[in-house]
Amino acid sequence: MPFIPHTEEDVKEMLASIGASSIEELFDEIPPDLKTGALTRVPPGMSEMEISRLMLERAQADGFYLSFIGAGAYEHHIPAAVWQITTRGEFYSSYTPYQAEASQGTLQLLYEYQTMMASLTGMDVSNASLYDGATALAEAALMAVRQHKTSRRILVPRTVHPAYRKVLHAIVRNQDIEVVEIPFCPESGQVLLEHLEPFGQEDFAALVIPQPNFFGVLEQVDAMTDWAHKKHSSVIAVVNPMSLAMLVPPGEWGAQGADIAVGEGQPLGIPLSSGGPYFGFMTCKHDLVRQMPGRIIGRTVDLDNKPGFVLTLQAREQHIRRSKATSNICTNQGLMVTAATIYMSLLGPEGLRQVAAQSHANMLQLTEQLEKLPGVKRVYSGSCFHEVTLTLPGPVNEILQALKEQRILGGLNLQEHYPELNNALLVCATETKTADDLNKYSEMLGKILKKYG
Amino acid sequence: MPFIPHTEEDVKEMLASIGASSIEELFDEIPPDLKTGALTRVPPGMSEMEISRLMLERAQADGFYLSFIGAGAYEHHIPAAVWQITTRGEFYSSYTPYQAEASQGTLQLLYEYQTMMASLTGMDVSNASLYDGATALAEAALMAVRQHKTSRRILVPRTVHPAYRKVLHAIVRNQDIEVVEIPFCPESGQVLLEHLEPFGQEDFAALVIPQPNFFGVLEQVDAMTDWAHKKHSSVIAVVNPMSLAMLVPPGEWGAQGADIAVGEGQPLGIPLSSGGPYFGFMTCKHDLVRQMPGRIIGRTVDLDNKPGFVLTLQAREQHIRRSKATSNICTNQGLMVTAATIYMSLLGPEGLRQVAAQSHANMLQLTEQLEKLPGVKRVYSGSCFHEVTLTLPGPVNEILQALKEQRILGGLNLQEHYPELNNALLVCATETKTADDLNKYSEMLGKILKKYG
Amino acid sequence: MLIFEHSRPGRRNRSQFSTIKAEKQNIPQNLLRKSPMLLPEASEMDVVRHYTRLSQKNFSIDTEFYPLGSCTMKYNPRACNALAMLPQFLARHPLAPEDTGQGFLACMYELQEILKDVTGMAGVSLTPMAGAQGELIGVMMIRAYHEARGDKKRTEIIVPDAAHGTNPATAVMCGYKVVEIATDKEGNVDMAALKAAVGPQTAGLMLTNPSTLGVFEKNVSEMSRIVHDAGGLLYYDGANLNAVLGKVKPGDMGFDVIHINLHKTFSTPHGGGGPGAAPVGVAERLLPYLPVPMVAYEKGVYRWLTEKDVPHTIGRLSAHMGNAGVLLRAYVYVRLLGAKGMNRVSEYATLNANYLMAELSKVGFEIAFPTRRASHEFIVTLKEIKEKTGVTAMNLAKRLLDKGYHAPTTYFPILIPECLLIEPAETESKETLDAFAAAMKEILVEIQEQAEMVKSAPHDMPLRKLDDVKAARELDLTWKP
Amino acid sequence: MLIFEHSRPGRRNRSQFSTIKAEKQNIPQNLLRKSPMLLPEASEMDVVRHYTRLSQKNFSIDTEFYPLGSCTMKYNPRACNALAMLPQFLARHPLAPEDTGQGFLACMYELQEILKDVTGMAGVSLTPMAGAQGELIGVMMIRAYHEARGDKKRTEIIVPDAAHGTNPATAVMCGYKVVEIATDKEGNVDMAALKAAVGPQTAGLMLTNPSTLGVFEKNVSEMSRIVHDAGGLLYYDGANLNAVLGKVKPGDMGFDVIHINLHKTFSTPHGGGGPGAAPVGVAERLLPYLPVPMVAYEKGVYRWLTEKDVPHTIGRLSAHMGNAGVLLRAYVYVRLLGAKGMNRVSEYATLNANYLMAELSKVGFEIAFPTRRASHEFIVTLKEIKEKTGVTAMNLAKRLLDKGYHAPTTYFPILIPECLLIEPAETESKETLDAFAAAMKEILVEIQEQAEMVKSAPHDMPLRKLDDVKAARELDLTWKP
Ligand SMILES: Cc1ncc(COP(=O)(O)O)c(C=O)c1O
Ligand SMILES: Cc1ncc(COP(=O)(O)O)c(C=O)c1O
Repeated sequence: MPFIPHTEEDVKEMLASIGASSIEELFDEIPPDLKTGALTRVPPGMSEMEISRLMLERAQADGFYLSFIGAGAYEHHIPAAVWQITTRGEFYSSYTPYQAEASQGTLQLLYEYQTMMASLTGMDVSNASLYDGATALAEAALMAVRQHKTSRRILVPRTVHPAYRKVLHAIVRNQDIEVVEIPFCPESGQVLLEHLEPFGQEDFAALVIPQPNFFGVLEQVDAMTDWAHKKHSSVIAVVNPMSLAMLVPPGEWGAQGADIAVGEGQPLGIPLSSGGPYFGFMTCKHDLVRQMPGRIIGRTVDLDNKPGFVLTLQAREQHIRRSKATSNICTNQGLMVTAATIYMSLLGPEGLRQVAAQSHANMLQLTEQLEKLPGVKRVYSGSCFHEVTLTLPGPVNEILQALKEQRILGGLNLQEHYPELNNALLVCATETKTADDLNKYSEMLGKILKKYG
Repeated sequence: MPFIPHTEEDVKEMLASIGASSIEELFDEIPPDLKTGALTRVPPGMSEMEISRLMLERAQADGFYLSFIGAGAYEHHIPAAVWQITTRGEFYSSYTPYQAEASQGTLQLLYEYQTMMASLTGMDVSNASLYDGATALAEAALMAVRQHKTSRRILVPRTVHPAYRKVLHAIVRNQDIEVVEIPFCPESGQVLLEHLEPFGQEDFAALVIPQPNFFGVLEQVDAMTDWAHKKHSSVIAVVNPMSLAMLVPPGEWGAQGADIAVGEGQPLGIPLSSGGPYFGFMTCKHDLVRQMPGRIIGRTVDLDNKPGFVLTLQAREQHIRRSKATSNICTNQGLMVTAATIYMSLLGPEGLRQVAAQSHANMLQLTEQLEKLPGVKRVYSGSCFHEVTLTLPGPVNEILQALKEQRILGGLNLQEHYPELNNALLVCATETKTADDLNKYSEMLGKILKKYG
Repeated sequence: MLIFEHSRPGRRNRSQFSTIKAEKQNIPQNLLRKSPMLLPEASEMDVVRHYTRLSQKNFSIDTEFYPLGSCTMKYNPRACNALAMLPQFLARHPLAPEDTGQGFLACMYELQEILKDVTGMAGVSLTPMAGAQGELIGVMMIRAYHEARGDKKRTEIIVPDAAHGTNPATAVMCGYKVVEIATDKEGNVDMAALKAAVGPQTAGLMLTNPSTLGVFEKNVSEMSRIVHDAGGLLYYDGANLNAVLGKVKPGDMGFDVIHINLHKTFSTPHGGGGPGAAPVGVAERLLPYLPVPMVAYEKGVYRWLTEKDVPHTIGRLSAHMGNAGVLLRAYVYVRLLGAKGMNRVSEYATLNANYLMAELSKVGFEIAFPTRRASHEFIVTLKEIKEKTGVTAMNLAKRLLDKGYHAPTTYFPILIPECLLIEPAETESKETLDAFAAAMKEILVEIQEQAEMVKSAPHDMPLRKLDDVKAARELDLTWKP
Repeated sequence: MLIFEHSRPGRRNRSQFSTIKAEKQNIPQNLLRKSPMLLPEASEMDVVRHYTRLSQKNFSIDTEFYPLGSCTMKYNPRACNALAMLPQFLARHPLAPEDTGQGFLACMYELQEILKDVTGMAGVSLTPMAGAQGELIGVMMIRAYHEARGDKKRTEIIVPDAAHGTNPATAVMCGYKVVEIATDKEGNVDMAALKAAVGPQTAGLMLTNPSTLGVFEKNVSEMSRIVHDAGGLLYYDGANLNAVLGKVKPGDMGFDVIHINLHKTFSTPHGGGGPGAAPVGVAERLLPYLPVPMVAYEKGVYRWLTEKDVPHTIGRLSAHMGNAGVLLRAYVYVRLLGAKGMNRVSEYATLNANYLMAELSKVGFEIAFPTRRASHEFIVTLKEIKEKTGVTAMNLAKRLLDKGYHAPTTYFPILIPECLLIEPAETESKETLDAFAAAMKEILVEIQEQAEMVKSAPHDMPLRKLDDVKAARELDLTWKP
């Protein structure tokens, strides 16, 4: 029996101690008519050798591609040390650090993580993770509504990641919160004050500001922040943490800074792996800390006054406050945060800055090369970080298919999410792309586009 | 500077403490004419990201094959736990356990390893590894000569792995030791007493007995062992440790058992990786322990009488005995032995027996299928473990080439090592081969052989 | 020492730096970051050494017995980790076309099918990223169901007082009022209380079975009838599925929706706080509302089911498909076990729990429900001990750390005073349970002979008892240089 | 507890068992094993837990500063491990055709070329599996050279008394007589002794430079001339190459043959005792004797050079090509560093050694060669301290363990009484060196104030001082049930 150590003799002795004659007898409190459990559609067990072979074959069938897809999940180089340490049994197989004295490793790491994320986003405090960027946005909206007390309206630009908006909607809908979508400028790809103004007539709890936005474009965050604050509403920043190595952090937006910053932590050392596990981060201003969902670690001392770390402010959480908790979240994404902390430590401020700068430069270089192809143009005039929206001179899906045959994933077709965007492609280049890679892409695309010339 | 932590300020302070004005000055005792070091053919440094990409591309270019090559290095399934634990920093990055109190992890593991290997081979004691199977044989020969005192002749059947014989020859030659090669029976593929007899007229220090031999054939180890002992010579067993889960261990050969057992440890959890690192094992009878080369770990107690482990019998070794040491070996293959110990623990006696039995059964099954092909025959009548020698009805290299195009590595051409063996192929099947694999091989070979039909 | 204290201005970890200088830059000056980032400037070795040493300060399954009730701390097979981390799986972008991920999607599809069998449900979606999100999604489906029928007066969710905190918290996140009902002396839901609570306002009942009291709800069929008769739906919190895996299928007990904590029953790692994965399964009538994406298999090809395929879906609860890597680990686990292995999980988990309960009882501990069978966990209460000696459940928990055992869950469920919820899990051997029982017995003697020593435990850990109150009062949540 | 003590008869780790029963069997009864194997019967978890916990009992580079002289304990980059363990590299059979391993062979070829540059030698073979085997191979080539010229009267190898034990042991394994020569007061080879030792019987001289005394042999050119004039060859023990990497090339110093410990200078891991890799480099005249296989690059294709290509080769010293996986790690390391990075290694290793020497001297320790520069290591002698207090180098070493530092090398080189050979390596930071110096200073105070306490160290390790004498006298080398 895989992973069950009992010998026949053990079982006999144990049953004798219990005073039962068989293991089955231990289930005698279950009404017999409910015992219908036999599994009929679970295949027979495999040996580790067999499943290894199967998984290897499946992985090889999936293979590798030269990918220029971003759209919320980004390919970055992950130092080998990150996952070699993260998967050490002591991190990998431990539980949430309820017993502080037996969990100082995880607790101290999380405290370090909180420090790094607070600094990266320019905020005061951080929690120890949420599920992903999208749910973090939803939690932030709930926080803002709790904080605002009178309004249950959240303003969300259409430049926010479409999946995030869907998740936000799905989660807050049940609490009678109204999500209002704000249009954007079709030239710059940004939300301008003129787009906001009409929505500011009525009270709202928060304005969400994405930076960079879904089109890769940088929003005018200062103006937007100040506008919302003037209306006595909160500002929720949705940011790519990698971009913050180059960009003004949310804590410094406008006159007072955003109130809450959330985002997808994946760019910080987490593999793409088909979408997860990633982690959502959340930082905020100090006065919001008691509204924050999720675990928070604090530094304290032991009986001998030696410094140590514990879970703190647990009174916000479901296991203490139950129906009055700030959120229902319990298990979060601890191991991902472990990896992210090691990732940020290995890169340091200068390393992170270089990754961001090289990604940005690669995006500019690629855009330049692609724009030389007939019929390829940038859609928006706003500056970009490492992603850009282009129009192609033909049907995007067809062109992507042709690229895929060359083992290139050319980007994301935007039409599905923005029906008004015809033949628009969202393309990303991170630091992982070499000059050869960029050339390969532009040459291949050039060849393919001949057909549409 | 990769892996150098010094800041400019550090350097300044350190030079000041030393009283030097530059780092270069620290090299001022090197005669200037010798300072010619600048490296001109070492390429510029790469980032981890760049070298990762390069290595990945090279690895993918090499790819995977369905391999039926054995010949001293065997593909077995390695449980995932083996290398995840072996590469933990505490094993991976520690030194030889000279400071026992700070190395109990490695020391205890090695003591456990010694216990397992002694039991597996049926011998009394084990060292903590030698470089590989071939050098272990050479060390065993040196041991036997030291023990015998009068003769410097070693009898080595031609059924011993050709590379082992080469290594043996290269190493012992300089000590005026004569290596005498013994022929074998061309029908059974074994060394028979009649082949030994002529070489027994003169004194010899040891007879080497391979089990299974290079052709995959099982030798008549009892008779050979007793024959050598009757001549007051030692018996050196060269064994595949995996086969010992099925076969009589060297310690039980003949009336008294072999005196020394050596072999290649690779089958016990070590990846093939183009030939190394593997490890040589060596076990022997108790009275030979002081002749043994390499590290040996002993159990003892500390000042409080708590049990613990130390390197022992160091007086045999070069760092104490210098020119009178039993061998010059110092660094050995510790990490490989770590993996092997975990491997053996995970499989246990029954698991190891199953791997051996399944390998053996697969070899029989494959042989049966291949022998159905016209012109394919077993060369030798002796029983085999998991490798078999076959003749093909055409030139082996050409046929292997055709198989390779189907991503099958069909085995080893024996002609290079045994010029008298025309069109002979050494084929191995371990437990890793499924029925489908065996079918694929026999079908493909069948198709290819049509040409020679 | 904190990682920041290993930092020196100007220290560089060059191998992570680009060898080419990024030339092009086109970001407006006012958007460029000027303030420094408080990240360590450390060498690779210092980082590796720091986090390797930190890791050694943790208890974990790979190093200690961890009988943490309700958490199912079982062994996480190393093969699951290795195979989920195959480079192609790690490299795959979530938005990559489906035909570049047929291998991966095959695993996901098969896992969906397996979970249908395991739960006895008609449909499964893999997206929830943890138990609490599974609950949220489950209750959202209940709500969607009532709303679709125009049944808008159902405003309450019934939750037993023994329930995990996520249950009431979830109900509130879904806009429901929580009605708590009591537990009877035998550890079952008080049927009178249930009957009193149920009505036309009842949207549903959330139930954990076996409950967090470590016993099987004997009246579950009756409860199901009562709630269904009132028009409510039944939610099954599958956190304790390990206790009945392959014995009982929640679908057969009349449940309409279930979440399964794969990070418990399917042994994906807890990772010091996650990630988890908690697929939801539903009965026929909730099928239209399952969250997307799901995987379909049609004409030999795997593809995602999206809003187009499931028009009444409650939507998306994750930016992508949920915790794919966790699901891969669970998939490998279930394939290793197979149908028979899965069956045995609950048998041996139950055997271990009942054995340890018997042994601890013999040693002199008070069992909370001594007349009941333990499910895969059981409760010891120190109520009397505390009254006599002042030693609390938490004191005993800390003393266990000294003896090399992780503490059981303490003070949950909240209705049992001074409780320890003990779940040994099937992967532990009799020797380990015996050694644990012996340690518990030692502590019992210590409580009698040196209560003060026990009260000030731990003593043999690197740190002594930590001051929670100070932590909450003088908040120190980030390091300041 | 030993792994065998976790064993129970009949316990099975099923996931490692075949799911199909092996039916066929055809082994003669008399060859079938009947006796049991003493391997543990344990669950996967027990094995993982046991070895994870064992590992935590080790000091290692990843957890502690390890200033072990002559061993070059530097940081082993994790990327080297990850990339050498790419699945295709691990799966490749050593006898697989060359065209299925062009990627692997490219790395090996480039490493050969890089090592030629580093050593200033004309040819390199990668096969030696550790330093001692490199030495053996080197001396075998010297012997082959003399023999090829019919020069059979050369029966001696000269070795300085400071040499590592492998040097004399190797010479003897090659059938030579060892002639030891003395060291002068400054730590150089005594030139008079050398001159007296050299003659027509001299096959060669084995020299470590910088020597194991931590200093550069000033007269190396002169020594080279003397030996060469007498018809002998010069062997360079490259164990200390880290001290002069990119500064001095042994080939330029007149050496005929060298081995390079990649597990020192090229930072492949020591693995608790290996594996290493120690390629040999040779000057022009020894090229014909290099061991096979080597890698050639011809017309865009990599191939093995074998006995056919190198007819005068001393042959094979390994069943296959040597420690390929270690060579891959070294290759990745050198590519990460590049030419400049390699240069800096010796600079910062030397800086660290001289700094620590200066600091320890200031603290009050006696330096063995105070007038000399340290190479990448240096010697502290406790001769006086021992005379005054009875505290030995070994006592101090053990006390360092208590303070969280691995001990330096003790009692080597043997000619310096009560010595500690200290090599900090370039990967350690100034803070670590300062902390180490502070710990050493503390111990100095302890020696003065509580000598007995120091003599009975360690005190804070899981075990106290172990009884070596008992271990050797009452041999217990295997566990008995
Ligand atoms: C009974 C029960 N329900 C729900 C949960 C919540 O699951 P998760 O932590 O995965 O969100 C838990 C987890 O501890 C639990 O024990
Ligand atoms: C100076 C010197 N020479 C030779 C050797 C032997 O090298 P290896 O241990 O790799 O055989 C060592 C290793 O400690 C050494 O320090």
